[in-house]
Parts: sequence; structure tokens; C-alpha cells
Amino acid sequence: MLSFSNISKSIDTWLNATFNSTWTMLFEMVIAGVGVISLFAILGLVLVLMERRVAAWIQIRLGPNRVGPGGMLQSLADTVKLLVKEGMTPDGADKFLFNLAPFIAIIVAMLLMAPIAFAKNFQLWDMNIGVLYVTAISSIMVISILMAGWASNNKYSLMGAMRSGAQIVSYELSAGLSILAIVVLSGSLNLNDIIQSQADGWWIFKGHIPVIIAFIIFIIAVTAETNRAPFDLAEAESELTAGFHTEYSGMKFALFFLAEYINVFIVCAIGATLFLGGWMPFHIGNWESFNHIMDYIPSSMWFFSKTFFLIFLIMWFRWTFPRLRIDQLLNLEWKYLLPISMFNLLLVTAMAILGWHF
Amino acid sequence: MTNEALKAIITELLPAATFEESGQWLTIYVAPSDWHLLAKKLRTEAALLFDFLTCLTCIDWKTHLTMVYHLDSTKFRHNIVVKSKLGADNPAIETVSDIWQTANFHEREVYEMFGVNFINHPDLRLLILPDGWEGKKPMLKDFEDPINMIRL
Amino acid sequence: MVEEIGRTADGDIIINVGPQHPATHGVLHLVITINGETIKKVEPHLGYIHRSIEKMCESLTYRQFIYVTSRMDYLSSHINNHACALCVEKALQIEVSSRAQVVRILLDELTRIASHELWWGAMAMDLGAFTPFFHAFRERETINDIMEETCGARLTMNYIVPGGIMQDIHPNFQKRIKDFIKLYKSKISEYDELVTGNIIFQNRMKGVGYLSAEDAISFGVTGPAARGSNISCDVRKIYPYEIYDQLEFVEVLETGCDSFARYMVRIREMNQSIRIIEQLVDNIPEGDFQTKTKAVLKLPKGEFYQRVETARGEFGVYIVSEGGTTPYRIKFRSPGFSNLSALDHMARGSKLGDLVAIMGTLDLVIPDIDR
Amino acid sequence: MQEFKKEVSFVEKNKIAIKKKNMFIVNYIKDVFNGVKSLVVGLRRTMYYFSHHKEIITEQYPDNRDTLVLPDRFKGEVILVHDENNEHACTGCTACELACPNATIKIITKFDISPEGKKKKAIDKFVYHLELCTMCNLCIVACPTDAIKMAQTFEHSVYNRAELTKVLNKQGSKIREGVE
Repeated sequence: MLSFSNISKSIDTWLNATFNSTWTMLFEMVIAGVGVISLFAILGLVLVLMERRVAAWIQIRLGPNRVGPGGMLQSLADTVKLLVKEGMTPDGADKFLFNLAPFIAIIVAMLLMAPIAFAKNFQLWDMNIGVLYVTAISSIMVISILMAGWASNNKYSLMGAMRSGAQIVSYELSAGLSILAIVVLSGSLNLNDIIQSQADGWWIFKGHIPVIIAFIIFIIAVTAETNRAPFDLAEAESELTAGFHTEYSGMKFALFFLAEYINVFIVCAIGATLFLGGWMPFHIGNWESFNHIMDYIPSSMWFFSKTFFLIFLIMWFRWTFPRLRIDQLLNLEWKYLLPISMFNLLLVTAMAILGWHF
Repeated sequence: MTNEALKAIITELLPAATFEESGQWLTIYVAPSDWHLLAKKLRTEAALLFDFLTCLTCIDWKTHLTMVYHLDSTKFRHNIVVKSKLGADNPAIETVSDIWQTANFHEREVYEMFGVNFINHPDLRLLILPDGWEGKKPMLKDFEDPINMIRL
Repeated sequence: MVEEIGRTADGDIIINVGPQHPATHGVLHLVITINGETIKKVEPHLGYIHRSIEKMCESLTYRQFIYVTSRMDYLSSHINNHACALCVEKALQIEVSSRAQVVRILLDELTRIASHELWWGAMAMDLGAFTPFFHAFRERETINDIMEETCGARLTMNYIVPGGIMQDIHPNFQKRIKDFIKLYKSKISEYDELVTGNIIFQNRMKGVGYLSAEDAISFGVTGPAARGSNISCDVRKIYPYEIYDQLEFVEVLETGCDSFARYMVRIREMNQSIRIIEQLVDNIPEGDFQTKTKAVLKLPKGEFYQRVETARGEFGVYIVSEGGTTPYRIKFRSPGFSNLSALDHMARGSKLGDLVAIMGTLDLVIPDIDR
Repeated sequence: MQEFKKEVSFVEKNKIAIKKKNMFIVNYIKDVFNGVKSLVVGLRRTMYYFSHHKEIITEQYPDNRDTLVLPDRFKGEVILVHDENNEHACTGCTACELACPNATIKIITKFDISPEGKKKKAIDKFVYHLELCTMCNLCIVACPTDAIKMAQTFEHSVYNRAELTKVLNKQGSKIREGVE
């Protein structure tokens, strides 16, 4: 059967047979790099189009329908437009940091790709601390935003960056705690092990109400972490015009834009892996015939459909809710999400110890 | 309240005031120097309670300017018009922005459009005209703008 | 300490909101002083769209000057025109036929609903929810279609002339209005679902921009903004014009004094407007739509003041006539100008995000402020 | 009996005190529940429109250009009505010119010699400045012979401002017989 794991394995064996191990390593790195970058490009195009389509349908509009069949090439046209635009650096800006910030944003997004299992046995780096790695790296995102806000020499940017700093630092907590709930249940930090532990049922079904609560908190927290509405205070366009990327234009703006969407994809991929079983097909107990049919659907399909379902959820939020105010945003975290998730973690731990889950 | 009753009370407050009844509402003419004192009394007098300054404007009569204040009482719903005649050169009148806060903006508008100087105004700066505007006040009758013609 | 540009001596930051800013709905320029996120002072700088309409009107005849007023508060242009026509009619003592009066009021109330619809969408957009804007436009477009069919334009209709209305109503007029009422009633619950009931929205609005009744009167705040502070100031009720005194409707009052109260006033006011329309739409009397007037109108010497209730508050027309064919001086008392003057008072001490909510509930239309 | 009652009330009081303490937690949970509920209501509404995306409200302009019908009263631009004989009803009385608040209309008259040898006033050029027009309809109302009317056009954009200044009477047109 043609699958990602078979393709990667055959490439690996062919490279090993043709070159020595160092060259194989190098070639594989190049292939992985090219793969990640092309995945970036495709994701950027698809997600932007998807967002615009979701927004349009919710708003009783048609959405993009000019470029290409049914507007499918709209985001490609946007990319070309952004590429040929002049990338300006404002006077008085810290030129080095100003130009560095978008690249840090995109590099962070790239780093986060490493531990994600896109399909069965198809992963860039199967590390034993995958969950920890993801939470650690995703916090670096805030540095690029702070850097952009500070270096722009613009008060709107600075305020956006400061808001974003406060926001990401606080929402890291509840995101971490809800991830921890799954770690407790599966007993591993390795993403592959977590997926394997869901072979007989996804955690969201196996874990009763506490895991559902953890899932909801996770979705809220990652929406905030990726600066998406209703938590888009860092760029709140009716207050701060565009927040931290007010002064950016052309390709540098495009990188921020892309990084936002890639981050959404990654957090949704993590969410799908932890709560919805990653590439694991949907199985119902001992109903063998049903499980068999589900197994026929390729694992990559499972992974992407779950991820895109979560992405849709986040987009759905964005086009429904108004934005919070900064103090309410922090209230929500410290007064509601954090206590609830801590209490929830306690429940999950008790559940794991007593073996109450399926 | 009838015009007669209003007249009686206001005459008591300010004997120097003169009245005119031909218009829609009772019109009171006061000297600029009396205005602030009368305004305070109009606002606070229990039987009058003119707490709502509906409209504040100025009319350029070429020989002189007239300040026009439309007052309304949200409790009794009676209206009066107060007018005050100002000289054409160096027109000045005391501000009422401490009595009705809405006068703050309206007086700033009159200041820049007619050049009326409001004494004791807390913040008498240009509001609508661009910063650094010099020369004739735009709403005066003899204002000519060769670049942006208004007259047809 | 060296004083930096854009900072006060206390170290507070001064930022420009506008003239090009998404939240100001036009070219309003606010210079705000903030300490962190807290607003210490708001200072409006006006005049970016000042066209000196008052001066322009001095060279226009009494038939011509009405159309200019559509360009002030473009969202309630019909009501502005109405005010001017009423003032001229009062001066000339022209009797307007009851048919024209009813049609005028019908269009007034439709304009009011259209204005509030747009405000509702823009308000939600200010707070970061984009979807309501499009949903509000669905109903508003229906009103605009009615306007387009009868008046010939969607926004600046210029349908009112001294003595009545310019053309008789379109044959479809009543049917279209009834269709609109049906649509409106089926969709109004969505407004609550999408915005009013939303917990985030309520938290953003409640307790924000407190304006006490005394301050509201002192600042000359009128319209829904003042009625949110429990001040009875609806000109349609207290100084009725046309046939408003014969109609059944309630002056909407809220006691909250905050942004949410002002929001609720507008939402409930739309229902009252629907109520007025329902009373009138089937009862348009037969008769002339326009009273015969002289070709050239000459107002008698004197001063005339007419106030009406627009969607934003009390709109006053003050005409000083010297007996000629053109006014000697015209003053438009626009509601937005007075309402804006209370912004500084309301916004002090609140967060930057609240400024947007406060400006939204004041329903500022910039051409109305600048004139 | 009396004592028993006292005891009961004591217990009741205690209960109330406990309840008050619990109220905080209850209110907290209530807050969360009501908040989430209001959000779910909003989400349901947007989901409805997402799943019923065929109910679009936007005009598909310019795709619908052929089927687009504007109301007959729509004020697009002023035109001078010509009939099939290339005749119009404008006598050149300049009532429209006087009625216009913006000096949009300029009528240039000439004197025609009628067959009887009489001099007769007629229009030479009916100049219309579309760039100044605000579509206020006052000229149409003022016209005593109904010579001008509003056309239902709206695509007025051109590349050169001079193109907006139009001469409304067609080449060689003349006034219709009988119009005074």
C-alpha cells in the first residue's frame, strides 16, 4: 500500500545503498527541509483560502471567487502581491531586530514541525520528550512578537507586543496543564507513545468529562496563544490598527502572516494528536468489521482531517465572537481557566491512578 | 411656564434685561458683562432650571456680532433665547462652559469661526480649523477665500 | 529626564487615534494620553471633513439648501432634510397635507432603523466581531431598496421639499415596507444571539463609559446616548412635530448610564420605530403629496428654530432670515458635536479597548460633527 | 417543644451560613455555565449560516450586469429626452440652471429664425457637469416642459475628468413642435 511511511522507508534504503551514512544524513536533511518548506507554502495557501471561505459563508457572502476556479488561486495571487511589494523599514526603527523578528517567527513555526507525526511512522524526529519540546518551543514565539513591537518604533506596535507578551505567558499555563492531563493518562511525553495509547479509543472518548474539559481549555488557550480572535489583542485592529505588525509590509508582513497560520496548524495538530488520537483511526471497542473499514482510510488522512476540524473550530470562534479586553483576558486565564484546569488535573490524576478510564 | 411668568422672574434676576416676544420663544437681550451672572442664575434658580444649553452660536451683522444661546429646561420644558450684542472689533464675552459643559466645544467653534474671545475659557484653542490658522475668521460675512471658493 | 517626543512630563504616552483609524469611522482625530492601557485624557481634533455647510447655505435658496443637509449626518439624511423643510414651512406657515406627513414619518422611521442597523454592525465590528456587520446589512439593504424605489436614491435621498414630498410614493411602497417588517421580525432574535446575549460582549459594555444624568445634560448629550442615562429627551415626545403626538410609541429609557444601556436603548428603539411604521403603513391618507408653494420662497424677516429627533439625537436648524430668498445665517445644531464633547469625560480612567466601545455607543458620524 | 424549635432554627441558621459560603462556588459555576451557554448560542447561529451558505445576500456585480434592474426613479444622471425624430422639449428657459444648487447645468442659447422670419430662442448647448451633480432632482422638478429626466445609469467612472462635462442635446436636434 502506498503510504508516507513506505515512501520514506524506500527513499531511506535507496540512499543508504547508494551513499555512505554521512551523505545519507545530509540528503535526508535536505529532503526534510524542502518538505517542510513546501508544506509551509501549501498550508499557507490552503489555510488562508479556508479562512476566507469560512468567514464568507458565516457572513452570508460568497468569498473569493475571482482568481482561478472558484477563487482557488486567490491566496496564490495574494502571495505574489506581497512578494513584489516594497518591504519598508520605518525611520528610527532598530533595523536589525526589525528585520530579524519575522524570521524568528517563521523559524519557531518550523521548529515546531519536528515532532509532529503526520502519518503512521512518518515523523521528522521521534523524540522522547515531544510534548515538552512543543510547549518549550512555542513560547519562543512571544520573543519574535516582542522584538517586532519594540523594534518598530511605533507606540501601537509596542502596545500590541506588550499585550501579546502578557497574554502568551499567562495562557501557556493552562495550555500546559491541559496537555499534562493527557500526559498523566498516557504516562509518556513521547508523542508516538501517546498516539499508541489511543489505539483502542481516543482520549476524548476514553477520558470522560475531565478530558473533555481539558480539551476545551486547551482549545481556548491555544487560540489565545496563537493570537487569534477573540484573543487577538496583539493586533486588535479597531484599537491598535494592526498591533505588532503595524509597520511591516511586503514579504516581512507575509512571514508574520504565514507564521500565524502555521502556528494555528501546529497547535491544532498537537491537539489532534493528544486528544483525538493523531493518525489513529476511529475504532469502536470490539466491533471488528467497523474497525477494519476504518483502518483502510490512510493514517495521514485521519491526521489531517482531525487537524483541519480543529482549525475550523478556531476559525469558527474567530468569526463569531467579539474581542476581549486586556484585563478581562487575563481575568479569564487567572480566575477561570487556571483554577479549573488545576482542579481538572487533580481529577485526571485520580482517574489515572484508580484506572477509571477505559 | 408662560412668557409672562418667565419675564417676571428674569426681570427680578437681572433688571437690566430687555425682552422680545415676536419670535418662537422669549428672547432676552443682555449686555456681555451681565451674561455670566445671569447664566448662573438661570441655571440654578429653582423656578427656571435651564440646565440644557441646546444651541450656542453667533451671528455676524457686519456692524456687530450677536451671541445667541438657546436654553431649555429638562424639568419644566420651557425655552428661552438669550442674545448678547458684541462689538465688531475685539468681541469678547465671558464663557459659560463652567455652567454648561457643552459650551466648551461650542465656544471653541465660535471662537475660531467668528473670532469671539471667551474670557476664562479653560481651553480656547482651534478645534475645527487646522493648527496655525491665521487671518480672517471663516464664518464672518466679509471672509474671502480665493482658493476654495464657497460662493457660487 | 530628557523629554521625549510624544510623551508628557509624567512619562505618559501620547498617541494619535486617527485621522485614519479603523475605530473612528471616518476622519476623527483623537489625541489620547495613556498610562499603560489606561486612558488619562482624550482630546478630539476636528475639521478633517469640515465643508462649512453653514456658510454654503447662506448662498443657497430655501429650496436648494435642503439637499446639502443630507451630507451632514448621512445616515439620517432624510431626517435632516425633514428638519430643514419643517423650519421653512414654519416660517412660511405652509400647511402640509396629511399624506405627505405620514410618508415623511414613515421614511423618518425607516431611516432611523437603517441608521441603527449600521450602528449595530459597526459597533460589533469595533469590538472585534465581524459577522454582525454583514447580518445587519441584510436588513439595511432592504430599507435602502425601499428608499431607492420611492425616493430614487439609497442614502442621500433629497425627497422632502418645503410643502410636502417631491414625488408621490411608489405603488410598491406599502408592500415593500410590510415585507421588511416581516423580515425584521424574523431576524431580530439573531441580534440577541449573536451580540446582545454574548458574555464577552456584555463584559465589554457593562460599566464602561459611565455618564451620569447630570453630566449628560450638562454636556448637551441627546438621543439614545442620553436616554441610556435615563434622561427623557426624545424630541418626538417632548416637542412633537408632524403627527408624532397622535402615534403610539414609548420613549425608550434605560437606567444603566453605561455603554450597555446606550446599546439597549438603540436596540429597543428599533422595535419602537417598527411599531410606528406598523401603525402608519396601512393608513396613508389619500390626498396631495405636496402643497402648492411659490416657485421662489422668501422667508419673512425673523429667526426660526426647528428641532427634530435624528438617529443620533436632537438636530436643530436655526435660520436667521433678513427677508430674502437666501438665509442670512444658518446654524445646524448637530447631535454628534455635543455628544463628542462628552467623550473625554466618559473615557477617562478606562482602558484603551473601552474607548472603542464608548465611541461606538456614542454613534459618531464624522460629517455630522464637522458639518 | 420550645427547645426543640430553637434547635431547629439553629440548624437552619447554620445551613444558611453554609449555603452562603457555598454561594461563591455556586455563583462561580453559574457564571461559567451561563457564559459558555451564551457563547454556544452565538456559535449555533453562525453554524446555521455556515451550513446554509447558499442564502447569500451580496450582489454579484458585475456578473449580474445584464439582469440588473434599477428602479425607474433611480437618480443616475440628467439626460435630455430625445424622440425618434431627434427632437427634444427644451425651450432654453434656464429654470433648471437656476434651480441647481451646484451650477451643474449651463444652458447656452441661440436665436433661431423660424420659417415665418421670427426670431426664436432655442438652446445651442445644454452643458451638464456630471462631476458637480449631486442628483438632487431639483432641476427635473423645475423643468416646465419635462424635457429633462433622470437616467438609471450609474457606471460613471471615466479616465479623464473632462469627459464628465457633457453636452446633452444631440447633434442636429431641435425643439419639438408645439412645445412652448
